[in-house]
Amino acid sequence: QEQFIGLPSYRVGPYAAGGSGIYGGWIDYMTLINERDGGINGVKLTWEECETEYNNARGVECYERLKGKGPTGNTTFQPLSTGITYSVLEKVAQDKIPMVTIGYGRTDAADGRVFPWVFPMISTYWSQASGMVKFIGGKVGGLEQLKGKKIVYLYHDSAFGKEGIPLMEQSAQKYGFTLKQIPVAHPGNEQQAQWLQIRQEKPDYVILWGWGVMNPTALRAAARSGYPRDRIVGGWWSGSEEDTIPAGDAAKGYISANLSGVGTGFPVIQEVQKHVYARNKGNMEDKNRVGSVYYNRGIVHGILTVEAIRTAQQKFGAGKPMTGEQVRWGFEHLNLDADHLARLGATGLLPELKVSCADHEGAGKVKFQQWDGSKWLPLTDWIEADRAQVRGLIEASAGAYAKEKGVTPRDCSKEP
Amino acid sequence: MNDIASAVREQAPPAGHAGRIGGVVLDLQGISLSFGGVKALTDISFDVREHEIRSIIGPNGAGKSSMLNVINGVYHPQQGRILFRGEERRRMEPHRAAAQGIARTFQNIALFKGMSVLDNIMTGRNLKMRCGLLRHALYWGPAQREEIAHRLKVEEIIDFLEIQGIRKTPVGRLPYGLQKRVELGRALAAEPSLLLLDEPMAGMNVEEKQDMCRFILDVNDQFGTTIVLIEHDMGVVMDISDRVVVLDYGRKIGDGPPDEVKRNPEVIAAYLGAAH
Amino acid sequence: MLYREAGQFKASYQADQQIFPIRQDRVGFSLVLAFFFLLVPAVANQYWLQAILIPVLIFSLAALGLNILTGYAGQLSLGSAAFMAVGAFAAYNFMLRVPGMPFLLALVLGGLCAAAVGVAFGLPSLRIKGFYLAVATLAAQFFIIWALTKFPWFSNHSASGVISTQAVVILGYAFDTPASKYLLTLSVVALLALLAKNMVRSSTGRAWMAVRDMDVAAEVIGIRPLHAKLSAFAVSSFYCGVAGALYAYTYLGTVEPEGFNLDLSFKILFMIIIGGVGSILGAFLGAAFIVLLPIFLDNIIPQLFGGLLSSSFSSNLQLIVFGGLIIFFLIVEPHGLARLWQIGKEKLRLWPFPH
Amino acid sequence: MQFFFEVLIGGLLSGVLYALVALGFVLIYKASGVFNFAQGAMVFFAALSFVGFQEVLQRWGLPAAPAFWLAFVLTLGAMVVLGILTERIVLRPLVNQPPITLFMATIGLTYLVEGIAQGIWGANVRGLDLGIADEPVEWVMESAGLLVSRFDVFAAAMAGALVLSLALFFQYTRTGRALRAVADDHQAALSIGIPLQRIWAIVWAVAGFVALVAGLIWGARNGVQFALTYTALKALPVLILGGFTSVPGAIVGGLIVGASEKLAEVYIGPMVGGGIESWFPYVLALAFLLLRPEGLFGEKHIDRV
Amino acid sequence: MSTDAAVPYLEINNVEVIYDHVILVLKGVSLKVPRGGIVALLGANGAGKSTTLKSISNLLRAERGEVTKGSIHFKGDRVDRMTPSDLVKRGVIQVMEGRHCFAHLSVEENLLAGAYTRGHARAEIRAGLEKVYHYFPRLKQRRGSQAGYTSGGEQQMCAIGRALMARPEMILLDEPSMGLAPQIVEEIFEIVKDLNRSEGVGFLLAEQNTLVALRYADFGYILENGRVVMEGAAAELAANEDVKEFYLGLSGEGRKSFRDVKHYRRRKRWLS
Ligand SMILES: Nc1ncnc2c1ncn2[C@@H]1O[C@H](COP(=O)(O)OP(=O)(O)OP(=O)(O)O)[C@@H](O)[C@H]1O
Ligand SMILES: Nc1ncnc2c1ncn2[C@@H]1O[C@H](COP(=O)(O)OP(=O)(O)OP(=O)(O)O)[C@@H](O)[C@H]1O
Ligand SMILES: [Mg+2]
Ligand SMILES: [Mg+2]
Repeated sequence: QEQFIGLPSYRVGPYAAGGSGIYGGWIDYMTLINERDGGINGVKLTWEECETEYNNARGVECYERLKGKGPTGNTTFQPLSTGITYSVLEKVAQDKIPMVTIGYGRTDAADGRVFPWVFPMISTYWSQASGMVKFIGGKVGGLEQLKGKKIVYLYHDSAFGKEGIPLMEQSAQKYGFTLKQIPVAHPGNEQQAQWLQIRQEKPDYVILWGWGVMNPTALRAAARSGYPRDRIVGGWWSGSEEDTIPAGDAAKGYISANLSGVGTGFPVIQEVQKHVYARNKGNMEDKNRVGSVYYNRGIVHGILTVEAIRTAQQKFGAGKPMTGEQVRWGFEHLNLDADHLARLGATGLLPELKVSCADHEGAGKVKFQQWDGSKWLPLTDWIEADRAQVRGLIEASAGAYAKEKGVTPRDCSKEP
Repeated sequence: MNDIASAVREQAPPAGHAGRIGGVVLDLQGISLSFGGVKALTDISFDVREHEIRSIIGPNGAGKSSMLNVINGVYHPQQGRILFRGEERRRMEPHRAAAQGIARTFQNIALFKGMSVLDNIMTGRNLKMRCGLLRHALYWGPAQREEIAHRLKVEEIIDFLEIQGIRKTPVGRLPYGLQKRVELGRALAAEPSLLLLDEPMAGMNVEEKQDMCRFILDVNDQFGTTIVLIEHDMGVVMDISDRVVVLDYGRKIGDGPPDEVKRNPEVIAAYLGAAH
Repeated sequence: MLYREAGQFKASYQADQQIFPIRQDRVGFSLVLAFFFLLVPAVANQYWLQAILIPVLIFSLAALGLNILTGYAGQLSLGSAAFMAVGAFAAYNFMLRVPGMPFLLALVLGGLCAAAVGVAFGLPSLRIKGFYLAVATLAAQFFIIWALTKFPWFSNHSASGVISTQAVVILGYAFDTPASKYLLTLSVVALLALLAKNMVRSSTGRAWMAVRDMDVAAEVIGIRPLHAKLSAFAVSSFYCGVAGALYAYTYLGTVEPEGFNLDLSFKILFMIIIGGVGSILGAFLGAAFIVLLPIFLDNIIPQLFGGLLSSSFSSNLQLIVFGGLIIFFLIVEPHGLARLWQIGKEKLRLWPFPH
Repeated sequence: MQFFFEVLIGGLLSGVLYALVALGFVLIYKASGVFNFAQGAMVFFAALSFVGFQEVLQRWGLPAAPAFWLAFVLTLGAMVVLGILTERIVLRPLVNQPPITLFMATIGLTYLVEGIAQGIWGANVRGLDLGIADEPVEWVMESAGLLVSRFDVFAAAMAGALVLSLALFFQYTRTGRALRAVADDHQAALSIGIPLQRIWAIVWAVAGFVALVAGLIWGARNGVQFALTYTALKALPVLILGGFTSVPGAIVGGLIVGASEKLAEVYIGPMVGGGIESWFPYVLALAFLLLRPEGLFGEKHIDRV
Repeated sequence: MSTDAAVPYLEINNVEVIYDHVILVLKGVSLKVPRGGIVALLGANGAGKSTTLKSISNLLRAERGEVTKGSIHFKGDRVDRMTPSDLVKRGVIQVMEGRHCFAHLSVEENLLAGAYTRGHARAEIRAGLEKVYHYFPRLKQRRGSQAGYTSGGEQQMCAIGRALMARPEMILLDEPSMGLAPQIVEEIFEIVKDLNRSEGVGFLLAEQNTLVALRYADFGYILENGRVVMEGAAAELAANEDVKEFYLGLSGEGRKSFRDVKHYRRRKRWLS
């Protein structure tokens, strides 16, 4: 009895640091389930990695290659790359394989009526942006205090970097702050010009929507131009150890969003240490990275996947391998309340989550954390995005997609 | 130009060759050319008559190749006038010169190394081909007909130069002497009225030189092509040219029929040496 | 002595100028065509069609385009992916904005847009040569991707800059299965390959090669270098553009500008160098090699070393082996796989004698 | 005006950093006519090996300072070995091949080096501290009110020293002359007894040293991670601007590219939506090339008939 | 063949060369150069003269050619596995056909590069330079110009001068007379003779200019289609009727004018 999960991973090239952390955590969690529990109700998890090098074409190849493996075929596809997400978006619906994209991918896919097979769970970019506005509002003494303030949105000049813009613009209007957008050309290893501009603008906050080497470079450049780091708020792809360590002292005080908790303090991670690493079955080459931001995000991937399968088993038969279609149902009915999280030992590691037919995001929350010079410290509890605002944007965008593609959205009241 | 090779075989060179030499085709007046500090040519004037074989000789570095480069527009002289068929030009682009019927070969072989002999010679006919890119892409009808028509001409040249056996060989693999012959073929393919040959016989043994001379003379006789020839082999130059220009360090030191030039003391001192 | 041309005489130049003057080649090639047109769609599974064959074909087309520019006309370019992007986005916008636009026409128009852009970026080639030109073509690569990202009109104001292509329908027939998409791609690629072959064996192609081998001499025999270079840029970009449109329509379905990044340009360059610069067959062999090798390694290396290696190391080992094989093949045959094939044929012709 | 100068100076200083990487390219191109695409990977490899050795040595209990220098020496050794191996495995069998083939081989080498680097040292992102604070030089700040980073000044000085010594080396030494000869014509160089093998090994080792210096400086600036390979992209426009064959050209090209791209980003960028740094240097370089096709200081391509 | 009492300085035995793995060019060539001898290697275009020289100097590999059979000895040592650089150090140097100067180096730098194998012996190198300038005054005039911009003849002198800078004991000279003015050709052969006499430098000359070559050489080989078809003392060869007709252009009644030669005259060949 096996449940197969295809892992389109990347462990070489510029993305390797993130990839090895996330896939390491994820695989460790699945190992934990197998080792400790003997699988999900006795169904062992099996997986196979397929190196994508973060490349769309190779991702598609991996998708096709993994599709038919295992007794029930690949049952969930989580490419960890927006490009690959887009490339297989239509295929997953045809092949009936749910695709989970946590913290990346197509934002408007959170509208489950239009995208039944895609699950951008926990938070989308717009939730993140909204969470950031709320966080900064809190810092300045309430959202209404944002009026007249100036925020710089420093972004990676790419589709990814521009994701936050619509929500930021809307919020700027809504709350009356000035938004200044400054792009950084890929790869962003030189930001002299941008930070001189920022120095001239004297913004109250800088939102850092960066990627890769752009992040430490930004922090360095900020330090050099004397901009206080604790007024830079990064996104969750700008908030890992990989982003701060290279910046050295310059990163001290820097704040970033995250969609998972940080550190080894969670019971589930202790369990991993005990059942996996103590038995020498850990996937991380560098054990010190257990508990790091990306690693924990990988654990979250593991938890969500396993719990979706468990949920599906409850409906379709415990102890049996689930098909992709059944797992999709599991995702759509995933309900991780506080109790459930506590049972998993993951309280605080991920927010409470309730996915539904219409809402594939499930939580829309972010946490903020601060770098103390050597590690990330939690700064806030979960902050919920302005869900109405986010939802509005999502539905508009999904609606446009549905129209362009001629898709009729599901009627959620009729869903089982 | 029907089967030149066999035609030539039957025909001895016409006796009255000198009689066919016509008026001035190319007139160079006061040409000066320098590169930075180096004066390659200083105030050179000479002319070339229709149907003649005009040789340029001179020591190494005298400016002979530069002279050819001036004639077909690769170099632009700082001073002087060039009259080609009575038409004056100061600045000429090489492809325009080609269009007007000037073809040439190069001292250091300038064949297209990646192509076969056939293709190399076919490029010589590029100027005469009319079909455009789209027709070529389709290759059907006019393009193919044109291709075959020109292929016929090129095959005549191949026969003429007796290089049938290496038609499909990439030129890079050919020995030097054959490459020179192919280069001549490429120049001939354009059916030029003025042919500039830069040391076509360098690196050949006597037998091959004889062949090459034969080709040059035949071209000259058969098509009335005017020929400007640079050559270091005095035997060849004295035997086949009608008139000879002698350059030395960019200056002209002699001009006239071979016999006359041969006796010119300045030429002997500068170039021929006592032996000749 | 199976492979010999002895006894095959060509009575006309027409016969001599065929693409495959040797009978064995003609037969072999027909068999290959039949195999790919008839047998493959019938027996190949979706994985092979969708994940291997279609991309190999599309990359072959792009490589063919680059090969025309680099291999035949001698202009090294590092911007092919950008021209693919132009083709993809142009085709998308034609389909989107012109009601009733037939797909094949959009494909051609996409290619033409790419050709126009290609010509614009090819203008400096008259003065700039070799690696200088190569680096200069990076301007095209970065500028085009920047422009496609920067101006939302190109992606129909999609928030993420991603376009998802319209359904492919030709004369009422919807190409929506892998097999039909494969056949469509194959037909387009085969047709364009034929046209390319025709171009390179006619005076256009000879002008390109002449400019490549020695542009001064080419000019002296009356070839206008600018004309030859620009036409090569145009044709090359057209091919890349069509490849880009196919990449979007028959392969991925959705594309974003960043998908056409420098890496992709390089990949196409690898294809022609590994396959054989200045060879049509080389474009196909090279594309197949570059697409298949990493997949092969990804399958084989974890199996060979199974538990011995950590997954990171096995991924890195793939990279190492890939790089090593590229070098190995270059050393074995610097002129690419196509040349290897040719030498093989030559040996076969002499077989069983070694020389 | 103040702001203008700040941008200008910042740009010039980052230009020097670009030049540092460009130098590695020039070195190899000048000596073997090879456009070494692997230069970026070598920078990455050098920096990664350096911090890797440092980590290992410190884990063994060596104090920071000796660990730093020992790691430096070890990395230098590794780069020399890499250079020699490259010559052995890649270049030697490819003598006299067209430049594009050699170029391609260096791309293969790029994969090889990247794979080896990450295979040995892992994919972790690391910091690198050279002990030079990246903060404004005070007296400039006080007297002129300009931000000039101490670190950048240090880097510029390093680059300047390297450029000077390399330029002298090429022009006036026997080996330097042999290098240029090799670049012109492999076969002729062989024929007069220049030991190509040794020459190339030397050059690649020196290029490895330059890569190490570049890797340390860039690594200290942005962290040691895969993105170091991208520094090569920054060096390319510098290279065409200055000329592939000119050592001083690398510096001048670097200064021009650095200053102009920053000024353009600040003053032109906002008009077109910004992010023009990605292509502006290339377009600028292209414009220069139209005037001088061999770059500002490059050797003229000799083509005679 | 006339017997050579002297020890063969350079001896190549039954050498076979294949290009590109398939093109067989030399089909077993054997020849000898005695100490201090000048030996001419004659033959039509494509006979394999250059290939023979390159197989000796080991430059074949760079053209994807290889010696597949046979052996090459220099002063009794087998040298066919040596690098060109070691060979130059041992005193064997080739002047390649078609000049091959370093285009971007000045003439003088070209010459200095030729002294690479001599290490840092400055005074000696200066002396060598002076000697070359003495032989080729024209080079002295152009010493500062980039070699790529000098005329063909100047480049040829530069290439020969460059080889001399290595103080070789044996020079493989590939078509030295090509493209040179008659005076210079004589001069160059005089230099050859001079070097040979005063310094005992041996020469293997691949030459098309048979007339001159046989005048200066002691011994000659005629190569055709990759095989040696005739060998003998230079004077003997020059007297041979076939050689006279095909290589010297002399028929019964002396030299014929080039204008009068009929090109349909079919050649007789020794082989093929
Ligand atoms: N690199 C190569 N690849 C393939 N064939 C070659 C190569 N070099 C030479 N050949 C062939 O080898 C044969 C001998 O060439 P080689 O250059 O030795 O002749 P040669 O006697 O020196 O002639 P020439 O007098 O023209 O210089 C020729 O037929 C030539 O086609
Ligand atoms: N493009 C150039 N740049 C600089 N100098 C040049 C150039 N072309 C020719 N020269 C110089 O002009 C002079 C004449 O050269 P040219 O090639 O015309 O001589 P040549 O008479 O053909 O000699 P050869 O018989 O040796 O071929 C030479 O000194 C040469 O160095
Ligand atoms: Mg000349
Ligand atoms: Mg030869």
